[in-house]
Amino acid sequence: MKPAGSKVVTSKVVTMKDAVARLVRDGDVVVIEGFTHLICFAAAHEIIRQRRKDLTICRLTPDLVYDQLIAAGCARKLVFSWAGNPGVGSLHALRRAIEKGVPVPLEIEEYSHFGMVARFSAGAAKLPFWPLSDYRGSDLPAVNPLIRTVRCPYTDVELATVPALNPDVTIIHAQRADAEGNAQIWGLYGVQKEAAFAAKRVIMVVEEIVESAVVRADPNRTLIPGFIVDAVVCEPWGAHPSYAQGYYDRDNDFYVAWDEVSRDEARLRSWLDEFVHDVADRAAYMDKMPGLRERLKAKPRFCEGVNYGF
Amino acid sequence: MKPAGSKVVTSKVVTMKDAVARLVRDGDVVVIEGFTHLICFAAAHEIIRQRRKDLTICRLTPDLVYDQLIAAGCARKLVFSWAGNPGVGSLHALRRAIEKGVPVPLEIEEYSHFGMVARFSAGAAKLPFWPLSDYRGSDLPAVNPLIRTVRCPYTDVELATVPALNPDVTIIHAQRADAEGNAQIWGLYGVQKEAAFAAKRVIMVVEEIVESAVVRADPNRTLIPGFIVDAVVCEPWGAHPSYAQGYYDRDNDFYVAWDEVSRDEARLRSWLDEFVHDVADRAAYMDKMPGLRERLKAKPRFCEGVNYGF
Amino acid sequence: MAVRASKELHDGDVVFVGIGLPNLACNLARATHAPDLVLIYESGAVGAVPDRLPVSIGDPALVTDSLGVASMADIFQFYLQGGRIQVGFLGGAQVDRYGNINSTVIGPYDKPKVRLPGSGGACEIAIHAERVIVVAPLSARSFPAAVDFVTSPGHAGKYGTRKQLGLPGGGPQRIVTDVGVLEPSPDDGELELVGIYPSATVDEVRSKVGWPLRVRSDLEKYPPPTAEELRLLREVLDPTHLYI
Amino acid sequence: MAVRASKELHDGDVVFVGIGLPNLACNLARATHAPDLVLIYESGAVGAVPDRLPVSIGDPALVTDSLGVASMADIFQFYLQGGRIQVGFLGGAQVDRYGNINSTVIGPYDKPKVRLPGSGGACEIAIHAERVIVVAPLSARSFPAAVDFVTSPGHAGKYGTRKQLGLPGGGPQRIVTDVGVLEPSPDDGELELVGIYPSATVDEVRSKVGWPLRVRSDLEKYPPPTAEELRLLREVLDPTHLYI
Repeated sequence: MKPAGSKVVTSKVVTMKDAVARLVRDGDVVVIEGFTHLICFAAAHEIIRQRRKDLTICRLTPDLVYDQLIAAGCARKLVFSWAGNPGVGSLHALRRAIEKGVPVPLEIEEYSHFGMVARFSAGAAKLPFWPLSDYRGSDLPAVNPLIRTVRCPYTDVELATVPALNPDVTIIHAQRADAEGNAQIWGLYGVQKEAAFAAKRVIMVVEEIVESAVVRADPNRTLIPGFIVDAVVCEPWGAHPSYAQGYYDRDNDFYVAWDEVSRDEARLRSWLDEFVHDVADRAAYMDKMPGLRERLKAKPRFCEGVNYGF
Repeated sequence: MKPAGSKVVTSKVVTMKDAVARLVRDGDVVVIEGFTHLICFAAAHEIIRQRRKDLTICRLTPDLVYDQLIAAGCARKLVFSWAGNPGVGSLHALRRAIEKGVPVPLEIEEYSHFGMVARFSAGAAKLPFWPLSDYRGSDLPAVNPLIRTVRCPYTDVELATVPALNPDVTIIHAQRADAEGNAQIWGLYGVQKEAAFAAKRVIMVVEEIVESAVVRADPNRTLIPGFIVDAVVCEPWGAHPSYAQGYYDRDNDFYVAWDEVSRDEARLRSWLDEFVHDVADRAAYMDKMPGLRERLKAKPRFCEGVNYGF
Repeated sequence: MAVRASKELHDGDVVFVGIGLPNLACNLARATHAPDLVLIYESGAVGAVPDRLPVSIGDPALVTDSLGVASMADIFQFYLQGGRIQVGFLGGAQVDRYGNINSTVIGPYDKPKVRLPGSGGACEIAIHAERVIVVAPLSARSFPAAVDFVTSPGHAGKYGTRKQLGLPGGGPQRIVTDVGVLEPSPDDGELELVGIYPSATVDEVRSKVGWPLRVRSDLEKYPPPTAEELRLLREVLDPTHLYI
Repeated sequence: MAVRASKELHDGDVVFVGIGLPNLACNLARATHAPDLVLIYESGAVGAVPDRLPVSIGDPALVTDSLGVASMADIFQFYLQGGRIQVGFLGGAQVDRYGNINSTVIGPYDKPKVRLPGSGGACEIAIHAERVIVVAPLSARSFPAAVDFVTSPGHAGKYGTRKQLGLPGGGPQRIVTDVGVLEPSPDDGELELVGIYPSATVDEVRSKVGWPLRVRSDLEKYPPPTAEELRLLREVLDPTHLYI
């Protein structure tokens, strides 16, 4: 029988510019996931550059990536579960948008982490809701009418529910994928798999595009199959200031420095001009950060392989 | 800060005899999972040797492993979704028990694969039920009153439900674990993780016990954390005639030969005497199968490691 | 049947494969007109390229060199229920007038004449796959007007039509047998003869079906398998004649 | 606070760790009386042994050399909701008389005086962990009689008691502050003073709490941190004084 290991017939590889132009539209429900790890800032910057509008942006932790999208006026609604700059403080652009409607008013829809995870799980499983034992005794359901209840047909116990979340487009960053988008991730998984399966369209951004044979050599590392992926973008350092295990460390200094940048609206606008609007792509962004690669490049800590023979 | 990588304080390593004696009790709901891959026949044989009775045994595919338990009279009820000898035919001991009550009557409770997967998922998540879009138009709910429905609080659509399955004990076979039971599996996962988390007690049987440092070198391979494991048993070839990817191949000849063995009740009894009752343990069982190791030992097909540095 | 079934597959299809003939058909399609089929097994192997004919759907050869491995929870929830599977293959001891399939019992459930293996993943494949291809040899016993037990729903039955039940998948779109191919009528979902092998006659087909079989006016006559197809099947794909 | 919180941990506990002081407390416990703590982070790191003080709960150092990595779906469903977590750590801007915690808003939800980060995993930790340890400096603003918004349920509130609500976990069992430790009354769940640091007085503690604080008759006087504990914290665990 014919082994088809290394054959690549349909390459989905495109530039970030083309991927965003084709797959992210004004008014879309957009998800850029990744819990601390593998947050695709490069995609957010391209969305800002292409001046998308009226997006509903969803993430457990809006983080700097959505603070920037909000500051640029791309979003009209935020769906989230924890909005802060981890270990640093507030997300100032987000707060300005909520509190003062600057640069545009921002509607919010709020869950807990478990609620958001459950929304993505329901979306991925094409179930209209997901049951969870949660929210009893909390004020969250009182301020979010989409948190409801269902009665168990066996125990008659009442459980909380959240509705499915099915983004128009989910953007995932991974360490590597082949040209068809079969993507491998190690380190923290977050809710990347659920967010990808829940989406109508998936953009897979990777540190490296590898031969299919590399993916096939270790199939248990594959988190997302290529057949649900619409575009593959090779964007080294595309997660900075987030990180990619085995590739580069989190830029904690950047997160700390962001507090001051974002506190002042004018300063944040000029940051966006300098590092987003006035650069063509991620490579140009990296050129503006001399010494960054040396400072954050991962040290080698390779594990052993395992035997897939039989 | 102190790296604790290789320290092992509480070893849970025991013999199969001790594990079964301590953790499997008459009348228990017992699960030995593994979908084709990593089915722990060694544990089933020890249960037979210790003459456990009145067990409710649950598995997606009863396979030869439960055919043997049933033939030995250990089970009073079977919960399942596909009962056959894959690619060969019927499970004859199982059919004799259902049709003629030989050696003891066997009650059955039947789902589809998805239903069984969902039952384990609910058990693992400590939810009383799991919703699934399934069973509409099928006669299965008509013969299993535990398949019920729930109404979605968002769409008013009716969905099927199955109740949680929480075994008294789940037995998992894995390629390797450390002495605390942190277990790594590659190749097919089946529903091993869900079945383990659903259980009150977990027996982890492995081909190799390794230093914690081996597990820690590649944490993304860990499927089941040690803190939910009660006993760790090192039992090389413990899955034969099932297989362990990277260790040994499936013994397809054995599966074919089983058809004749199990078709005849007396012959099956004498097989159980020879290969189960009259051997002390798995090592003695393997001694009775000269040439087996050479025939089935896995060829090397090692993958590369990945970088966990930062 | 394997050759005919292989032609039902389009290049790039994501296919939920069973063992035996469906597996052969998929690998024949992969070796001929559909090199980019994505083969998914309910055991969790995704993008499998087995280098031997797998005896079981959990064969280790399905994992080695595959594109990925998924837990069965993901396979059933995210792949199948998630609507990501284009083609599902099903067999069954009985197939009826409306494409309902029985793989559970012959006779009454509580006192079966023959106890069959049961659903496995068949019930949910029939509900969720975009289209289902059924592969089964035709005989009056196997194709009654109504099955004894509906394991996997077809186009209509005592619980209603697929539309009334809100089933997301397309159900059995092609029933590939050893004498010809049946397809549901677009009107009422009743299986009709749409194509026939050169070795068979319409009367022969009719005699092997438990209801008055309608024949499409544009009945197709299939060509015999080519020498190359037979060579591939016999020498490359199933050299030990496990299934053919 | 870090020293006191570390003493609340028993060896072998499976602990859901937050960042900052809870992380310090866990690592101090691990370096002293509880070497076999299993540290789990909501980010998915299981059995983490970070070789630097993590700034975020998703730090790469939590993965390297850990025992395993779980998806967040598994963390919340199988670990937390599954009842596998013994200890959860929570902070919060406000803690009230019954241990309800607010990390959502000060003031009304629709027109907040201060918008806080929100629940994250706090709501479900408060519901499911066997026991919750709250770490927060004491002040009248932070310990009102009733919180402005219940993010994470304590022992009683407008929706009922834990028992009435059927909450599986034990709720906030110890509230470790900078002047002493509070514990819920076994009778009605109201927080009471059970221990005090050598530098503090009962009157001082009472002045920093927004309800008439009951004091246990067997009030414990904690010894000051030992030189070794301080050395570990300052020189080994947080040498750059990120948190202390």
